[in-house]
Amino acid sequence: MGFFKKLEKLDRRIIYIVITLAVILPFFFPMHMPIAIQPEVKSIYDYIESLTPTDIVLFSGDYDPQVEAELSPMFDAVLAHCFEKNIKVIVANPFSIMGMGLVEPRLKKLADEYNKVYGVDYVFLGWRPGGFLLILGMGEDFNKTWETDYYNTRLVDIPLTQNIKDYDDIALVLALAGSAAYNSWIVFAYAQYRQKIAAGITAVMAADAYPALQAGQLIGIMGGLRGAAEYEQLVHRPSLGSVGMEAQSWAHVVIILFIILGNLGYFASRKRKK
Amino acid sequence: MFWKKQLPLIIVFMMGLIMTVQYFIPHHVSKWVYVNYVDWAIVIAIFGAFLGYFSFLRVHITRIRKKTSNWVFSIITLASLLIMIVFALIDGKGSDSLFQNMFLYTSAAINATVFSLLAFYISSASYRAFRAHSAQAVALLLAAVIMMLGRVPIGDKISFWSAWGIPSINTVSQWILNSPNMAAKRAIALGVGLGSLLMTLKIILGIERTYLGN
Amino acid sequence: MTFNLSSNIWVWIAVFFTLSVYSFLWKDNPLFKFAESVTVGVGMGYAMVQWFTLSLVGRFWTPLTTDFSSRFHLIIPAIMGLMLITRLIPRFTWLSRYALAFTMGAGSGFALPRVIQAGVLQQLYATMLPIEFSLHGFLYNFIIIVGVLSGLIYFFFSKEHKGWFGSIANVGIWFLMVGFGATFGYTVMARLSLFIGRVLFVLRDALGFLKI
Amino acid sequence: MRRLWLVFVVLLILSLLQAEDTFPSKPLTPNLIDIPGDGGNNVYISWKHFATVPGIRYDILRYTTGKDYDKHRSTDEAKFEVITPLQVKTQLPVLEDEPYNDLSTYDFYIYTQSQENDVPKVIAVKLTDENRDSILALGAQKIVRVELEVPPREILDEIPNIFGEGAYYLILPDTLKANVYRPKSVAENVWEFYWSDLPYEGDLSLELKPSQKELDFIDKGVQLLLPGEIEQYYLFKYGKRIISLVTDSVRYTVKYDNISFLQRSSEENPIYPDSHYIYKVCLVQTWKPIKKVFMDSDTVGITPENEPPIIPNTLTALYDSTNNELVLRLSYSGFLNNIKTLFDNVSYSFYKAPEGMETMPVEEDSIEEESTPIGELLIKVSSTWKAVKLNDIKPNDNIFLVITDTIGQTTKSDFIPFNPVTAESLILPPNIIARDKSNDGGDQAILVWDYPELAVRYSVENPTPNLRTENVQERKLYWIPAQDGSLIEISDTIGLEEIPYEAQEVVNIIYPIPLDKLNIRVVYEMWSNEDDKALYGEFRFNDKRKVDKEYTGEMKFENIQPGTYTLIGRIVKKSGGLLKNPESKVEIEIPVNKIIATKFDKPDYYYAIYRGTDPEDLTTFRFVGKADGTDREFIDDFGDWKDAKGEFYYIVQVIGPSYWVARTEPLGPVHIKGNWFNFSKLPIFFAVFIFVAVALFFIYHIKKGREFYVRPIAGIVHIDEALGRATEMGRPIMYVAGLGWIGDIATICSLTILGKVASKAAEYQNRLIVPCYDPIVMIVAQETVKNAFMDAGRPDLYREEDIYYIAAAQFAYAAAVSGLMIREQTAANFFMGRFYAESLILAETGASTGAIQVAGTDDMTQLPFFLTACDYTLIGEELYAASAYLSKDPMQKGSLKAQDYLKALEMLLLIIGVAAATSGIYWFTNIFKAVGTE
Repeated sequence: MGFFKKLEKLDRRIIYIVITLAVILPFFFPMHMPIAIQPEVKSIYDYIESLTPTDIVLFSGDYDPQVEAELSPMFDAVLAHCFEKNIKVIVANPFSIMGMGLVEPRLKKLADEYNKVYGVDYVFLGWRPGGFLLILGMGEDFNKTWETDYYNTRLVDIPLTQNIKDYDDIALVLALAGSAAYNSWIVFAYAQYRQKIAAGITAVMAADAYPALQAGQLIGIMGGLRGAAEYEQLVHRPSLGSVGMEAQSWAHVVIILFIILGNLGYFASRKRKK
Repeated sequence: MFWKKQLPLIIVFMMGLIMTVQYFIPHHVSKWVYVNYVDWAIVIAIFGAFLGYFSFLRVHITRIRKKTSNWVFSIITLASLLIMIVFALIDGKGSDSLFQNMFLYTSAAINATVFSLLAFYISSASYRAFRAHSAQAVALLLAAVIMMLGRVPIGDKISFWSAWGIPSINTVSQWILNSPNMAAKRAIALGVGLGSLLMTLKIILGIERTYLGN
Repeated sequence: MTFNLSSNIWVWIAVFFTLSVYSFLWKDNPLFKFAESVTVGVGMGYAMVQWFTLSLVGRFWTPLTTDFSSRFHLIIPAIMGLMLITRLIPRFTWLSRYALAFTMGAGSGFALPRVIQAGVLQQLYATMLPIEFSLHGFLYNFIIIVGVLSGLIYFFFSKEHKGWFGSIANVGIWFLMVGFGATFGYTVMARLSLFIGRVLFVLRDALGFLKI
Repeated sequence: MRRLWLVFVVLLILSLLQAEDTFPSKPLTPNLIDIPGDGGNNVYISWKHFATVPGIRYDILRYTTGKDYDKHRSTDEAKFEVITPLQVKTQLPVLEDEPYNDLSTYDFYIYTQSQENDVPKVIAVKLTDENRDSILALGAQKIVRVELEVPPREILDEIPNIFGEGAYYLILPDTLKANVYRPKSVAENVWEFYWSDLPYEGDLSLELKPSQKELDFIDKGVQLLLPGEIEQYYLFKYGKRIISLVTDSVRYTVKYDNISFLQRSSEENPIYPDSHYIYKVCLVQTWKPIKKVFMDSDTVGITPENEPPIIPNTLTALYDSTNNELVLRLSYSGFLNNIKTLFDNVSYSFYKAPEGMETMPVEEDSIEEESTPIGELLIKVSSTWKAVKLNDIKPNDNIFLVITDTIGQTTKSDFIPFNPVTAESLILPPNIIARDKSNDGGDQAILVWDYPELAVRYSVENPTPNLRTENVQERKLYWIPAQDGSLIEISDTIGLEEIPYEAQEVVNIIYPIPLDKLNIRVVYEMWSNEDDKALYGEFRFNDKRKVDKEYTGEMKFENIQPGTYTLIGRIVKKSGGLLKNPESKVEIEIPVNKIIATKFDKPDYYYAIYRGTDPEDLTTFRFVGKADGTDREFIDDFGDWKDAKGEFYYIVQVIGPSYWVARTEPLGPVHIKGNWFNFSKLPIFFAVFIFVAVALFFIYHIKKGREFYVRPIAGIVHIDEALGRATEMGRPIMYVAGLGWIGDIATICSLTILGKVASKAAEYQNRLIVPCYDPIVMIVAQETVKNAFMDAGRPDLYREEDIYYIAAAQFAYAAAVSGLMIREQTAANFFMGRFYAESLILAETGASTGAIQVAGTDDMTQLPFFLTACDYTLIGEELYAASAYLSKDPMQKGSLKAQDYLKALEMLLLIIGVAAATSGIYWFTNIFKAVGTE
């Protein structure tokens, strides 16, 4: 009994130290655990794999710094895949003003890595107010909705965008969202214009997104760091996601042990009270 | 009274009706209404942002003027805002500019870190607060544990029994996601869908008018 | 195991702030408050600059001035947007109602048929699954249909949870709990990912330990 | 803290200092081209932007001079107008001082070779004994430094800059890069040959070591290379494009971007033929402190002309002598193909020369209007036609083409030589109809033809995505890239010396884990049109029926044991029935014993669609679009309803793989009109109607004062319990109304419940603390609590200072409330309303202080934390219901009631839908299908 009593009184700082170690140590002593690929991630990969260099993929980077750790690896992995396949890319942030600052340097870095030319291979639109109105607007007139790109060039003057009329010219929207923004894509772009949408979302949102996947509104889901890790495996580009998965594994084990220990103590003390 | 209360409610009703009906009309007149509505709504949102910036500044300036507790931090907030504007003026906002870096390495970094504090809280809560105080809570925690193991590589590693044809943790977690979880989420979504629909209807009919202010 | 310290001063500023925030775990302190004020200020400054250049100039001013004859009507919503600010002036609050009435009214009318389509009809359609008489059919379609129906019954308030009705509602709550369990597991995963993200930042960007 | 301020100040000063500098270099003079064959209203402007030129934007400026302009007069600066700004890709200055930047130890020399009308060519060579004298004689200078990034301004300004052309790469051998190997997919034959003992094939990949050739290349050290000198692979893997090469006295910048702009005549900036225009470009720099810097190039003038039309450079005639038919292809290729949209061609006329005329008489292109050429006019079509077929042409007829442009200028071709071919038998689309598109805004027409067809391809796949890696380093296997994936294994007969120079050693083989069961993926397409009402495919495979309700176009049959199976596919209509025509059914045998994939059998012809206004006059028929051979419909989108007014006719041309053609007679007339109701949205219309009717019914009855039953909510009992416990312990109660604003449903509900809690607290004489997050919510909360205390007859107990505002960010709020719970030792905590990530912190602290906690939120992601850490939780709608139950406003109950009845309706529809789907009745579920999309 004394043991459980002590357990109950455990200082929270000890818990903090344990979880910190569980996250940091795997980086120094990796076990190289394989990551199995889920069908909902594979389907995004397969779809992009089926595109040709004339197709355009629109990345919607609607995430704030808070959840960058989960979504930026996805952005990198899918963008690298598109660039490698010479697929044209448009990056926009209809819902997140902060997302713009997170996405731009990554886009630039990868574009340089793959020798892509701005305006021909990719365009960065940034953010505008309006949220779902932008999604609707793109269904009617893409260029009028955005008017200019992030660098204030009119879209009609940019070779890549001047011929885009509406969603018919966009092969896929990848909605990277830390909020319910992906849902707006479903309600306004899928329901009305039958736009193909793939969602890259935080793990918090992932469980809620499965009904949309089953209903055929999404072609695939990447959920959290795990989803990113799987995509990285698919494109043979192990990076942040894959490296993080090991730490994630051990942290989960530690949390589960905490839950078990905590509940053991709880039941022991309940017994005592009785 | 008419100008202050009735007319706005009439506008709400008319706009609501027009936009609902517009959805069913494919005619180009209807399309014209739609395109211009989108255009207008975006411009309203642009100017509406003034309100946010204005009240933000007002809160902090009042705090400094009145020297309320922690007013020094309001100075820091305003100073950082000013620095951002100056950076944008002298160096633009392209890649690797002062503006961009300032955002990435202070605001974005701090925000991400603050949210990551939750990892610690979740670990201490899992030890001290997540109690299986009823059979249903047991089900919740059990599903959570399966999920947590099934979504990371270690789940496959420890599923030694999968060699004998018994579903691995990963498979079970996938099933939970695609079957009971989906059912629960859809039941909630159907209810929420109705709830929000009633709300929109109440707004159009002028029954719900909290948003108009008192 | 080699380290390769970053020579980028920004990285070290970020490391400083990261550690400042973590000091909050020990207790609330001025360092944390400082970091918090900076992030609020910088975030707001960032938003304001982007709003000015992209929205005000890019989306309003440029189209208005380059194509005045066909876009002059944009001045009306601009005035409506400005009227919103009267919310802060008690005597003229009513002026802001016009802009609110326009956006809320049109927005609601806009959403009504669309939400019925995507949020109700399509969700119903996706649940109208054929029941197969096999293990797979039981584990998926059958369970989904039972779960949705019992979940809906749980949220039914016109009849007391008694008798057969109560038993079905009880099944519903179990489904909800398993669903919440899935969300719980995923949320834990998400929060840890964010911490891993910060650890990666320090290990890779600042200390140069990881080479990816 | 002070130090941080210093950092900011230093950064600020540094950026200001950095900005103080001289003017940027002058931009190069643009090159102007008058587009040939056009109407004299297009100008192509291009110039080179060198990487070391600082700047973020170029403005193209133009000065309009009119027709009779004296080219020697000086131009008036003020009259230049900006035509367009163009963004340039800028690089940030980098101070490079790496060992590889220093080339002074190598014998690389550099000189320029001038090119006509362009920047000079920069030649860099390595000095050898043979070329030493000749190179030095050219005035070559020794390269001392190489720059791979753009250096800062102060370094740029040190020595003069020469801009020249040269795509040089610096090879930086990097052993690290050499050792990184990526898996490489290998051709099938490798699999068959070497791993045939494995049961199934699949994606096989190899991880390879670098070849001896690559290793030798790395050993050579720093090299300066032009792209052609080495394989691209090495260039990209180890090379970096050079920006500038520096000698002691000059910097040669060799990397540039071509900037170009095609100015077409527009309303704001018109271009008229024969007017003289003067252009220049202006380089703009804005990253200086606040001010902008402009730098103009030299000016250059152009007089665009309306040239006579250009004869298509791939004008070919295909002649079938058995039917005496001639097909003429009218297309441009190469450069002309890129600019053909700018041509002002109006019509193509084909003439037959009079008999006896052997050669085309040489004459000036006529500029006069209406000059009739000698000969018989065979056909005259608009200039958008892709090809034309002529009948009754004799083998020795002389055919020639005349093109007319907008101002009546004509160009005559020579006699077109015939290429003898055998005509393809092209079938014109059967059942073709052109009509107005229904359910549209009056800006579309539609053409439908042919019978619906189901096309199927399938693949047999290995279901496991797991890959196995096998290390084969001991086997000494080599992969030879040149022979497309042959492998050599070192054995007794093959020695190491026989391994080719470029072969790479295999480290790992990665292959899928074979299984004894396979998956079949069936991919299908429905080639059909609007009228067929085809919806999705239904398939039977091994007595299993599957319907593709989400029309993903894909079906999967999993865990199939080896054998041969039959797949039967049909098309399901919107009404639920199956299509009857034979093309809509397929039956195929699928052999399941190895990994294979089939392809669609798609037709190789396509359709070209022309729209005209007069069926008699082919010149009015203009090309509007192309349809694939698999298409069964074509929607002509006018874009604007104003263009769609009047009567239209259509011609469909079938174009075969060898460019043989056949065409229909004009179809029509078609009148385009807009519709006032979209019938495809009918189910939604009914749904909206029912929804509004039910809601209005309850609102009406509530207004009439009718009472409705709402069952007691379990959570309300727990609220009383918690309050009682707090009273027993004599400790305060805390109520958190969430982080939402006043407009959130959850916040409104929470405030209603707060009223109830407050009146109970007043009754029990308990202290109630309400920390608020939103100032407006705080004001409302104060009013609510005050009223509750007054109603309970205890206004004396009301303490306004206990309902206060914690103005701060999310986490600061959570910290403050947590502190409050510990300090005040609250006995009961209520968390009702909208919560975000902080829910966890609040609930955890509350649990650790041992308080009774009741929570309620409609945020699904936060509910699990409340459910596990609180004693009772109101889940989602329960929160609304509890509030309605406690509320005095009857409207609340009314809307709850309406919601309940609609929910019952949903359940009913669901049960019927499931029954229908199970018994294979489609029409019922199809009503709910995503409708309303065109």
